[in-house]
Amino acid sequence: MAKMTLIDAINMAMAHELENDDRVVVYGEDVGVNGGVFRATIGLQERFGEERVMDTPLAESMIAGMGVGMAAQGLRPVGEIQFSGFIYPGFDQIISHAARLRNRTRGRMTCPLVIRAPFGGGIHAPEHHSESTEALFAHIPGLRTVIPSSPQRAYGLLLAAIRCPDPVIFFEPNRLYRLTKQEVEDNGEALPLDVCFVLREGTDVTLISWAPAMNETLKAAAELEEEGISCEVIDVATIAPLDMETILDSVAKTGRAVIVHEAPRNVGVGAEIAANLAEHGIYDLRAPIQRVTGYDTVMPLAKMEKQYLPSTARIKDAARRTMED
Amino acid sequence: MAKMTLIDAINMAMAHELENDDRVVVYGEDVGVNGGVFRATIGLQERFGEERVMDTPLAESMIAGMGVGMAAQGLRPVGEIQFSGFIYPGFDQIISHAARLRNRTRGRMTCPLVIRAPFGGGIHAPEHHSESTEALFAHIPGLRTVIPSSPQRAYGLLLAAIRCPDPVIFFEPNRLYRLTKQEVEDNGEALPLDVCFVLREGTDVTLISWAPAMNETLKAAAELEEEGISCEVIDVATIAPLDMETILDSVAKTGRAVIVHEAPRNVGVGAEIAANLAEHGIYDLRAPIQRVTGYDTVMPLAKMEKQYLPSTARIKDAARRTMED
Amino acid sequence: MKTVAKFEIGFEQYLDPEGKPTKKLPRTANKEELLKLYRLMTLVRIFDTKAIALQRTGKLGTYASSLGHEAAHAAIGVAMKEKDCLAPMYREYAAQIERGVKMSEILLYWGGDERGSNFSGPAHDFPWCVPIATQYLHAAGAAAAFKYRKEERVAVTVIGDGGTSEGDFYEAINAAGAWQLPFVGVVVNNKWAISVPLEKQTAAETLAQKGVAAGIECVQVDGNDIVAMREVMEKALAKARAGKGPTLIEALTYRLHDHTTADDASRYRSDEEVKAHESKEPLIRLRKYLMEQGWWTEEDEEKLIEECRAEVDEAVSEYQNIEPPGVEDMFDYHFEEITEPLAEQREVAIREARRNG
Amino acid sequence: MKTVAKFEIGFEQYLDPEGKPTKKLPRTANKEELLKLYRLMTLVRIFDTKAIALQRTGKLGTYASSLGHEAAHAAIGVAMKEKDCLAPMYREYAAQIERGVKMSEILLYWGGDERGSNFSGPAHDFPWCVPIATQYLHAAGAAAAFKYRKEERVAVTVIGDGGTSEGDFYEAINAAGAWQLPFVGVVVNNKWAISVPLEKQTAAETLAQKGVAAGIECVQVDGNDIVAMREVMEKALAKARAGKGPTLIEALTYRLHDHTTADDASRYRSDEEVKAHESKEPLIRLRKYLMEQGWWTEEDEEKLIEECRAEVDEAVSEYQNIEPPGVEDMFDYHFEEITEPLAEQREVAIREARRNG
Ligand SMILES: Cc1ncc(C[n+]2csc(CCOP(=O)(O)OP(=O)(O)O)c2C)c(N)n1
Ligand SMILES: Cc1ncc(C[n+]2csc(CCOP(=O)(O)OP(=O)(O)O)c2C)c(N)n1
Ligand SMILES: [Mg+2]
Ligand SMILES: [Mg+2]
Repeated sequence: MAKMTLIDAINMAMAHELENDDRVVVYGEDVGVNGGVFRATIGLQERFGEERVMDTPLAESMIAGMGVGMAAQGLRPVGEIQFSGFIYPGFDQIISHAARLRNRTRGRMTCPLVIRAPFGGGIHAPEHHSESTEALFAHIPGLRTVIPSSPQRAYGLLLAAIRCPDPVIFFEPNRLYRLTKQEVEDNGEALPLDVCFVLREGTDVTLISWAPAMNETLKAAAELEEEGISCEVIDVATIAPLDMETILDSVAKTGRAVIVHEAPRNVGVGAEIAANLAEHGIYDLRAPIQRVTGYDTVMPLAKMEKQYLPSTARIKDAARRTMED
Repeated sequence: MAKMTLIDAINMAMAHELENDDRVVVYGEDVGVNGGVFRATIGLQERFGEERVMDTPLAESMIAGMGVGMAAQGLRPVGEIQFSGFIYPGFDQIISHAARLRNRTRGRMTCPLVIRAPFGGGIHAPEHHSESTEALFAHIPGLRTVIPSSPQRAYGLLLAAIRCPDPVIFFEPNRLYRLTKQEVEDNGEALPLDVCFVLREGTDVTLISWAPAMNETLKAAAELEEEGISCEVIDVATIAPLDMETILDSVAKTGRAVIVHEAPRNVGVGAEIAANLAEHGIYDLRAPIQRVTGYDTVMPLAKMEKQYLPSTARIKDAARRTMED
Repeated sequence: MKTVAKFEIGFEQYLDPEGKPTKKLPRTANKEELLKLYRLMTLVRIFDTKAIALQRTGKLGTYASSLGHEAAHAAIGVAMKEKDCLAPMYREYAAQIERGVKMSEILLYWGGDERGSNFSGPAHDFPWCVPIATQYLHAAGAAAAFKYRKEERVAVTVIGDGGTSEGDFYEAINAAGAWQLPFVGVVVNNKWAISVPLEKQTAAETLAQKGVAAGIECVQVDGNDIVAMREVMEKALAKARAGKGPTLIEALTYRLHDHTTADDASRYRSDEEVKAHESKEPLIRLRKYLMEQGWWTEEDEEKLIEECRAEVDEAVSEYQNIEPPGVEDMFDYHFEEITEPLAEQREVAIREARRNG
Repeated sequence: MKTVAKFEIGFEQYLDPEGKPTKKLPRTANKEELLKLYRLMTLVRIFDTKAIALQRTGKLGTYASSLGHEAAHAAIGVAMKEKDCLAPMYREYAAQIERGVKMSEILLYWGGDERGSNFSGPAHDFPWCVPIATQYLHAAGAAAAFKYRKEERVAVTVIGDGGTSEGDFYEAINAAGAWQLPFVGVVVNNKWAISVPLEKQTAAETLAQKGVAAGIECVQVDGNDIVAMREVMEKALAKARAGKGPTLIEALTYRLHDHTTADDASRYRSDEEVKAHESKEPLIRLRKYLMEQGWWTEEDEEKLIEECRAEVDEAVSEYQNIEPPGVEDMFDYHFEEITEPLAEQREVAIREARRNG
């Protein structure tokens, strides 16, 4: 078993599917010779040819819309949007078609399309390169939204996304692309697309997070442990459909919940989780729910991004607040 | 004072601003001679000329993007998207530019743009003509989202939106366009853009709603009264920024909350309200919060839309459930 | 200044509005084929009248008429092979009927029932597409799939004059050109986009020339002349099938009815304008030609109309007798397997439906 | 087939790569103007080198070089009037500097500080625009505002070869045509969109011809020939200012550097290709011409380089001495008046910032 980074695992998952399923094609801006601006697709064109790993013209609505067309005609297209902040021109095709084709035709046509995009902040990139947009997709009926935060989960979830008979928005936290290495076996084993991951067991408070913020959340849990606060940590990962059962079970045990995400707070996915806890777990809650999120501001340029992102300190504060009540 | 419908009030507000502010222009698909497909702009081109009330080519990104350009250069453009389900191609311009221009230039440039669109279900329209999309906009920093649900509020809020120095998404519940009449004075008085409206006072449970669902919500309140359940009814109307104070005050009084909206539940605006109640009002809550919403399905075609939309019966059930605990 | 590129837009016509040949007709314009087309066009026209009547009497939702467009649509239908793929907009009934879609299914769709899009036409044909211009990208994607699998299949798509202002239209033809896809894009220029006339839509003299932007072949055709329309379609399809690249076809026609039954065109265009176009509509000219050839008589006409009426009536009663869908239909087609949260909501909706009887 | 429309794309050039006139130069190509342009182009090139060095040493974020594009950009800057409006993409520094944007502000922006976009250029100029092609619609909107107010002002916008594949580009030129707006769209064709070469971007032989789709005037120009580039810009601006409609200009040039400092072009294009273009770059040819005329010497060159270096160094130290923004800056420019929820978050952020020192 090889130790590898999250981006290596992404690459390995695509290679695995290209190898084993003729219907799989990888396409997008600069995914060919260049291997993508982050090198997620590196070596794939060389190995599988230009017909299966295709550079496209610069047009995101085209990437999404042609993806719908290819998927409806039996391919398993894996499209790349260069950064999640450039997915918006493709929004209409995703919401009006990818997410609806099966329902619209009562199952006659389907749309097994994956759209991958690097996601989130923290890499000092230029404007529009650091967006956290999961809430916009989680609200759309008919769509799955997935964000892995470790090499193993990246591999297993991407396999699952490509094999999924329905459309999947697959965001990759670019801040974690090369942060750590983990052993990942190229065994072709997919992970389920609708179950959260309990990364750490604990008894006092449940920390619920996903995407790059998992990094700070896990750090906070480790540091809080030293203070005597025992944290259960959940990586939501499969943002939609949302596995509330795992979250409710955990909060039933701990009685406290801190939700952490990078996206703006207002009408974020954190709100949905908090709402569910309030609806179904209210009698378990021993303290008000805490949300530690990005501010309701535009993602700032590099100089200020550290101040925007939920820090380990803010997460720890929130956890401590739940212990006060 | 004249009694008029909601759509008449919309028309009157635009006429008032066209009359009093040279910078105001109205533009969109079919807004000229045809007066818009619902007739919201009827008579405006005749009265103010083709230069101020302009038919555009069929392109929503263009409507949004040129709106940004016009607004940045000192106009007060009021663009119409023919139905809210066709706003998605303009999404990138709205999120990446309209909402960001002021922040991006640190106040050097601004974007006093209004985008109006008929909104919501219940009129047996064709596919894509009945969407409730407020959550997608409420999540965007730098944007205001407003949905009136009475002729008076339509007039006052649209005046405010047009005069607002920042971009406003203004959704008009087409099911209410001609449902009832109300006295509306053409007095040029705008309503505030960040305060909810308490439409009915009560003591047992707070019903929180907006947009066309206000209709069923008010009906439910009246019928529950007869059962001896006293409802306070809030029309959120200014969806973003959200006036939680009014809502929290009400729930502090009643101890119970039912949130009603037509949009899909998952990561809807109802989630944000519920999350806030759980965070800041948890010790006031005497029963779990209830959400009565559209299902997490694609808005169905006409034959099934009645079964999709939150009914008075479902709202009453939810209110009764809060009384059981 | 040196000239570095030159373009010409050709215009194709075989039958003038009087049904007189303007040049020698092509092989496909034989008796059998023309009669088949005439029957199809007549059927669709009678269907159209009936659908409007159903809407007026509350038995159908908003309906988009195809009155005046029959030749353009019929030619698309007959020129395509079953294995080709159609990505329509919303009013190309003649093309769809020719490809096997039932009239009752068309009514079902406009009656507000998704089951209409689970139609009897080729399973690989796309459903009606309301978000203007998006279907062009689906066709480009389909064409890419055919090319990838080395199948001799062509993706055909249709858009209106108004639709050519949308970004998706251009992105699709540009991609079709860049990848030399087996793609045929038809622009049905009926002069109006609801109330917006062509002059307000673009400064381009022709819509065919929009293909120049994509570097693809483009041609304008008299879309009311079924002979020309079919010929141009056949050529474009043959070219695409042979791997020689995409074509953009502008078909000139006129929308004789309101935009949809929710529209009232008298608000924005003159009776005279409509009248002037009535004489150029496609059925008249084909009938004149057929009669001139001695291939068609008044009796044939009457008989055909009766047959078509009967066929349409049958479709209507089929439509009206279809059992209404169950509320679970709203949930069951979002994912191959229903998700947990959706399954819970499905239960609620079923309970609700029972309560309301 | 009858021909119903014809188009020709012209190509403009005055100075060949050797700096030899290919025809009589226009009036604007006088000594004073050409020296001004040469200075501007030299300044920008030295700035560019410095910016890349700053990035390499961690003193600047990702930076998009303008190496090789100087003539196209400079011509845009000098041809425009102050009252005209520029909607740039992200690398047209020469145009912006000519319009008053400070080099320190350019560095501020790429250094990750929004205050760079609150620049000293005309307050009505748009900021840098990262979402490809969107700026074309802003320019069309600006032009509509000018036309509406009957001002003699022109909106100018710039896009790359890759950008011409985006829907917004077409929607903008189509609207500019339909409304005959005072709009000049420049396509700076530098042959590459990051790693995607022009041939993969489109089948169109020229990018100028994309204007045919919009029914607007379009022309191709040698974008490394400052004389031609300026002349074509001046003509388009004069036409637009006179209310005679928009123009699309394709400027042929070449991206000599990596796409940005985050890119490594050696991964996808050959040294030979780059070399072949180095000899055609814009400064060499203008310098040759100026020297040929006796308007420029080696000493002038050395002196200019020194002056420019000093100016750039000053800009760099200005950039490095700007106080970092306060965290409240993140909140204070979203609305004219901060909203209640945002004001609360602002307090949290300020507390956080204090805690972290
Ligand atoms: C993206 C989008 N915007 C707006 C509409 C509303 N709409 C429906 S049809 C139509 C006009 C279409 O005109 P054209 O493309 O010429 O086709 P025609 O109906 O004339 O055949 C409009 C604006 C829509 N369906 N989709
Ligand atoms: C909508 C959008 N998609 C993708 C990107 C990422 N991106 C930045 S520059 C670029 C290539 C642009 O090429 P071109 O238009 O030729 O301009 P050039 O950089 O060569 O001057 C891409 C794909 C973006 N900024 N915006
Ligand atoms: Mg039309
Ligand atoms: Mg380029």
